[in-house]
Amino acid sequence: MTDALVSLRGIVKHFGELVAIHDATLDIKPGEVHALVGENGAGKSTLMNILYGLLPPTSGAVVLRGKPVSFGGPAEAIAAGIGMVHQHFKLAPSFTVAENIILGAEPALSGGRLDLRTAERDTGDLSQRFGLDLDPRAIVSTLPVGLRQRVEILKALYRQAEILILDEPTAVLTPQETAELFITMRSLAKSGRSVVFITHKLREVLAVSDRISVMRQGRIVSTLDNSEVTADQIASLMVGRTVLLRVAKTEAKPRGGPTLEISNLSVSGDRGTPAVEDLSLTVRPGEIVGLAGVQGNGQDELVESIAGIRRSTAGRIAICGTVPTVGDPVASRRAGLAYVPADRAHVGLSLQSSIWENMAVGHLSAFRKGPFLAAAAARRRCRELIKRFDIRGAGEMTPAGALSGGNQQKVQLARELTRDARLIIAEQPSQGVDIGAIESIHRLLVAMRDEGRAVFVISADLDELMSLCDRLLVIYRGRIVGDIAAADADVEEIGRLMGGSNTDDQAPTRQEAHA
Amino acid sequence: AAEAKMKVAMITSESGLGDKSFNDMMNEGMKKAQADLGIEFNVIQPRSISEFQSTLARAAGQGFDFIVGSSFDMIKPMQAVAKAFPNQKFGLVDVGPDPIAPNVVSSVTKDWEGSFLVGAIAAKTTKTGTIGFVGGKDIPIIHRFYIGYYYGAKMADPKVNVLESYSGTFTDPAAGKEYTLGLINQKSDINFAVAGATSAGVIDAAKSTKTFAIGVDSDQNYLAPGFVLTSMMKRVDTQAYDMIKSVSDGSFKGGTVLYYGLKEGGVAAAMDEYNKGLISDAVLKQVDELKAKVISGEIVVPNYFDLAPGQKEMGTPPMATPPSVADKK
Amino acid sequence: MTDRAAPRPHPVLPRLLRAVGPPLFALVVSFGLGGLLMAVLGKNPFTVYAVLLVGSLSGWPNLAVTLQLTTPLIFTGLAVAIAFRSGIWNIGVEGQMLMGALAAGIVGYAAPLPDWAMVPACLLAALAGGAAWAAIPALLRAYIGVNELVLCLMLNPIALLLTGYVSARVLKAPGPTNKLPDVVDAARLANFSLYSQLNTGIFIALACCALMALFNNGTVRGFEWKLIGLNARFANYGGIRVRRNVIGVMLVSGAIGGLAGAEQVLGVYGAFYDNFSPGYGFDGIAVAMLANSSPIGVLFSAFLFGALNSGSSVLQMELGISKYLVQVLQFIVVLILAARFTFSWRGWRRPLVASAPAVTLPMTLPAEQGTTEA
Amino acid sequence: MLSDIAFSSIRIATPLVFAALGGLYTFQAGILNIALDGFMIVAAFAAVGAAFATGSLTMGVLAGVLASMALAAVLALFNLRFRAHIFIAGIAVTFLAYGLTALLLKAIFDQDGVFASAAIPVFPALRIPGLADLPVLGPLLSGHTLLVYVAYLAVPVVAWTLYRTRWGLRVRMIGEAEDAALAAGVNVDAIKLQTMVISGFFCGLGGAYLSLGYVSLFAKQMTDERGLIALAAIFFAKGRPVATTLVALMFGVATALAVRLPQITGTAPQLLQIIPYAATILALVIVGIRANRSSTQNGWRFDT
Ligand SMILES: Nc1ncnc2c1ncn2[C@@H]1O[C@H](COP(=O)(O)OP(=O)(O)OP(=O)(O)O)[C@@H](O)[C@H]1O
Ligand SMILES: Nc1ncnc2c1ncn2[C@@H]1O[C@H](COP(=O)(O)OP(=O)(O)OP(=O)(O)O)[C@@H](O)[C@H]1O
Ligand SMILES: [Mg+2]
Ligand SMILES: [Mg+2]
Repeated sequence: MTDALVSLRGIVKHFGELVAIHDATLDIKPGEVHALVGENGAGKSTLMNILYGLLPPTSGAVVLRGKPVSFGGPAEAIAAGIGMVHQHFKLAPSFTVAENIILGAEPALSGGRLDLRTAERDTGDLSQRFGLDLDPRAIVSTLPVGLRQRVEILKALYRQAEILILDEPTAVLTPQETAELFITMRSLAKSGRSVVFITHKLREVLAVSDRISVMRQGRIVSTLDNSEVTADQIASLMVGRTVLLRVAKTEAKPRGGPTLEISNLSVSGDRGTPAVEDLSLTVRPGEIVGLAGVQGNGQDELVESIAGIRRSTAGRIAICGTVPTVGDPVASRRAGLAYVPADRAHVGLSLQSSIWENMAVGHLSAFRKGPFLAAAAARRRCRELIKRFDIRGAGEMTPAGALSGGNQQKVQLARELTRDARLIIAEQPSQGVDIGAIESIHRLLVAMRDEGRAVFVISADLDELMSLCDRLLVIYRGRIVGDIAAADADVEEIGRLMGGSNTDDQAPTRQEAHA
Repeated sequence: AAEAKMKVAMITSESGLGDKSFNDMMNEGMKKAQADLGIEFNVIQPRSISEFQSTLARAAGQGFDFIVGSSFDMIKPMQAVAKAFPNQKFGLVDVGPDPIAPNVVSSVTKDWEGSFLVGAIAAKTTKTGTIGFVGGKDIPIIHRFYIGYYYGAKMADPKVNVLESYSGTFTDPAAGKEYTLGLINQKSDINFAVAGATSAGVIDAAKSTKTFAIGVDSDQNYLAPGFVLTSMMKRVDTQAYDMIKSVSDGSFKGGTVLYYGLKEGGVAAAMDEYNKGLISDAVLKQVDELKAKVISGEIVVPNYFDLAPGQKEMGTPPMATPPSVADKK
Repeated sequence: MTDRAAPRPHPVLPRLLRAVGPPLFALVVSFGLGGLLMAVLGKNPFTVYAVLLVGSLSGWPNLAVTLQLTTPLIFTGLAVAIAFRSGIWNIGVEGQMLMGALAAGIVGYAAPLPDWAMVPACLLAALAGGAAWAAIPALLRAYIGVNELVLCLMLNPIALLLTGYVSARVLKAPGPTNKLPDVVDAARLANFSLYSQLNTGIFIALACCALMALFNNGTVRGFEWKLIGLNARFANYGGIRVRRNVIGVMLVSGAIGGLAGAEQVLGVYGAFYDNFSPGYGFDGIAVAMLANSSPIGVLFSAFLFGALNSGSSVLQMELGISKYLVQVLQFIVVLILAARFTFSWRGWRRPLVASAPAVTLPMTLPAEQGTTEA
Repeated sequence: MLSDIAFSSIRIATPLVFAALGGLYTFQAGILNIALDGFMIVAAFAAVGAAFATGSLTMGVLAGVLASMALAAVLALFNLRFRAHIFIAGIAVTFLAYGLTALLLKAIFDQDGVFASAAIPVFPALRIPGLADLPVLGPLLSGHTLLVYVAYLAVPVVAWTLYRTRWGLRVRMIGEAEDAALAAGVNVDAIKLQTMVISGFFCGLGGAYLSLGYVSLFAKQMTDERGLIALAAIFFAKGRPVATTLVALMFGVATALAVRLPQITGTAPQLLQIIPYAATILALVIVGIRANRSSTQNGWRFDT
């Protein structure tokens, strides 16, 4: 292709004996939003890391504006006009937005003096120009995920990126945030830049992209125009079979007293400010309750205090009728909790440890022979779970860090969902998981429900919540502001509640995004 | 001599060479013997007391004609090794009065007598009526210097005020200087340094405050000409030399203990071009009288090791023990 | 499923090379550098190395000395390794050793016990002494969050001064040195040879290594302690009691440090001597790091240190070489062994995408452990 | 008495301040630099050597600084290029430095422990005109040697480079989020190397001060673990320049007290010499308790 801004030609990438990318070829045209989809472990991130110079390809060529290039590192890729926003943000939390954006390309006065005023003005202007309003002086750690992502995007734009790679940017965004991101992506495309957009949410693919490339087993199996495909077609291209995009489940039959009962709970956040205030809720056996809310309204603090990772300042938490010691994870677990955290990199997994070790934690009593650890048994069980949860590209000895994002998520799920726990709390359960896997995860959660366990799901993805849950709670500023049966839930209303009643945001449609 | 050179092994204490004290002095003795008697010698520096015995034993296996060490802590190891190698000649300098083994000659340095001498000089020379003492670690050997110094000072001038302090290190000149300045700030204008390498800091302090320091063990007058009043020389070098000589001329007698005091010239106050005129002749005269009395036995300078715990007075003529001694013992 | 290339089983030789190669290479390089230095100082490197080798290894006397000097380093190295494996910066082993030694020294001469009970009592006292001293940083770290590294830096000199005070002013044995009275014969660990104070303590050291290896790889606690080192947040989330376990780690580490003291007092000196340690605690840090915190590795690196120290005195005896030359050589070896030569001299660049690290040590500043989420 | 204590506190703290300023840069860049003592000892040696040979203090200080920076570069090479763990590499470099200086002391000056000579120039005490006449402060602030003033005047400069320059921003960001800096295309290794060499520079001044300003002589291991104290001060103050300096000063005051108390109290020296360390721990605990109050984490504090 001559009109390609950048093209990847016959890229191959080996990790030891594992072949992650198999002769992949991809063309990115100027001014297009190019969606890249595929199962977990298909090779999307790896392929983009190669384009961004983070990984050297084993073989194959990157051709930029007709000239073959090979990047020694991100610096060179950046210089060539390529920017990337990773699955895990790369920001310095205790620094300001401006400082993070200008890092590496700082404006300076004579004598190397840092010119913060210019920096803040420029970043301010930039964010205005692309409609990503941000306070340049805000400390990153105080920002909700959506805004942190804007910082990442602005970082790339600040360096005049012609090609912007977004690796699963919407995984943790609320519908509002997603909508805003899409508008940004379109305006970038209109200004002649190219956007590569990795996602697992087909509706988003159709909503925002011009062309769609599907990866499977390290190959680009096909590249199509948005207009000529439907979600189901893409799905079957990815997985090689047709998948149900909605969860099939029966009416919930809650029975017995509440498994999780929270009354008048107050929790304060990292900086001592109240995050959850006088909050009460119950989850009963045999129902799936969803917690909807804009990121940063106290969800994290709420869940952490249930799990005993954070101390509550007031109120009562009861799991299976017992009240675990405040701030004691072991107590919460003993009371019968299984918990899938959102931050798998730092809380949910030990990336340096092997998969079997990651899976043994929390089940140690099962693998305990007196003081000794029955490692063989733990490995055997791990192998079974790897099969059962279809965790790809790894054996039980592989370090968890070597897994693809989605497969890491599956490791957490496999570990927690197999605890014989009465209460299951899942934060962003399908975060970074491909549609095939989402389907099975949802089926699993529904099965758990039908066994009479209580399931509590926290997700930024309204669609997921609405299709999965029996009951929806809406949290705003640390309080429950809505309790709706999923059956008669309506996006507009929930959106309004999430925004503190006065917003009218809603999930984007194709027209809006393109407008 | 035509026959093979005599080989000597010198084993330092754990503080090793560079202590500006008995180890270095012994080393001097070696060099002298090398020059005069044409011996060969190797210096061995164990890292800790725990290596004394193994070092001695290995040296005994190496076929040295003579193995000489120093430090009280080497007594027990040397006894063990000497027993195992009855034909090996050993020497141990600067230790106690008790014989060590049939094949070991040992020596006692009466450094308390030397300290007595410089104490007297200090007391006679001070303008402020206050003199000081900077020890290294708070250990008995150092106390032995202090008691002698104190006794000499009081003997020369009962009203003189003697300040005692310990820097807690033998290797940190800066600390030595800091402690000395502390004393000087309390009016002391002459400070006796008994602190290994730390002493260098004491002398440095004298230089920078235009007061006097008194060196120890070797002649340290040259370190700061005009500011080192004198040095209490402890002739460990002659001790080592004499022992080697006895071996080379066949007069070596194991099991004997040699004494090196004022009488034997084993200790002395160094006088050379560097401290010429710092001490007035009048003072020198009075000090020489005291020295004579010590040699004649009229004055018995107390040895710290002989003082009983809490002993009220010491030596002849009697004198009250300094308060710090009683609780230390 | 990303398919795998046809599995090509590695032939044995390359794999062997990969295992033995780097350390071997390191030794060669460092001895090369050392040789250069000697040549500059006018010594013949080859004779020096020959003497070093003979003087540390050949013949029972030399070997006995080497083993004597190895023993305390096994204890201290092990103590440090235990802590590092759990991401705890216990560089206070020197102080813990002193306290263990003092405890053993006191019980050893003062306890009115039947002979058979003396040694066990002293060892227990040493364990307690070391653990007690380690408890200070452990508790302050666990309950107040004071950085343990700073605490250890302060507590080492304090331990030295305190034990110095006790042996100079409180329990001093009459005589010219600051030491406690000799321990009773029943409390002594038997020596084997005139040539060294090598004593039965070495068997205790070996036992500790074996136990620790078993503990690390075989027990649930060992598993939990490793996990705490790799990701404390995850361990805490997973229901491992981090605070309780970290205190445990520190106490065990300190206790073993205390044993190092007991071995010196009961086996080598026969009494507590003020300031007896030439820095075994600090050497222990290097030993543990070279061993990559593995108990078996500690055996080897401790032996390397012991051999170099033992060879040192022979070099001084036979060639009149200064001990500092040997010290320099010793730490060139450490430096080179610590280096992870990629053998690819082109790549200045680090691996950019995280893969499992080769070292299980606290890689981050203690100040930064677990505070990296964006 | 009091003003004397204050005066000597300033003097005692000076080498700590120099070492600490050096350690600050590496600390801020996320490097645990344990080799400050090693840097200082080579500097102390080189400084005395050069000053003795040339009779010039300038040459002495220059030589000290260069030697220290060279050693720092070696450490950086092993840590950054050969990926040796910084901590063990630091320990090795330090003991290498102790050994080498002792060797050279013998080889060059034929001395085993101490090299002192009347030929070594001495930094004169400076009487600062305006300052000296101040009522209370005059006697404490005036009359120090040049390097003392350099040390304390360097503090704001260091703070400026870290917080006001482009380079300083990169250093601090590397310390907090190395991956972010890498992804932003910052040459992390280059900057780490620079911080290491700069700590070499300040430790060089510290060593030169020890051997030419504090005293005028070299003694093997004369740094006496001042580098470790400095490191402790840095951690204590979480790398903030002014706070770090204050901690160093606190240590200086405590030491000055410990030096003067024996004549007053007659207590055993060992117990008095504990004071500076004990005081530091006490201060740490007080600060820690304060910080704990504000923390909402459960049981274990991950962030100290
Ligand atoms: N550093 C690594 N070492 C070894 N294997 C790796 C490494 N990084 C990725 N892989 C493997 O390469 C394959 C592709 O991983 P990649 O992260 O590109 O998948 P992905 O398409 O991004 O999946 P996801 O949608 O879950 O993010 C996976 O099998 C993964 O296990
Ligand atoms: N799902 C569960 N329901 C009830 N009890 C449980 C459950 N899972 C674990 N436990 C119990 O809770 C305790 C802690 O479980 P876990 O296995 O995580 O910790 P452990 O390592 O066995 O014990 P510890 O954390 O005290 O070392 C164990 O005693 C176990 O019996
Ligand atoms: Mg990915
Ligand atoms: Mg557990």
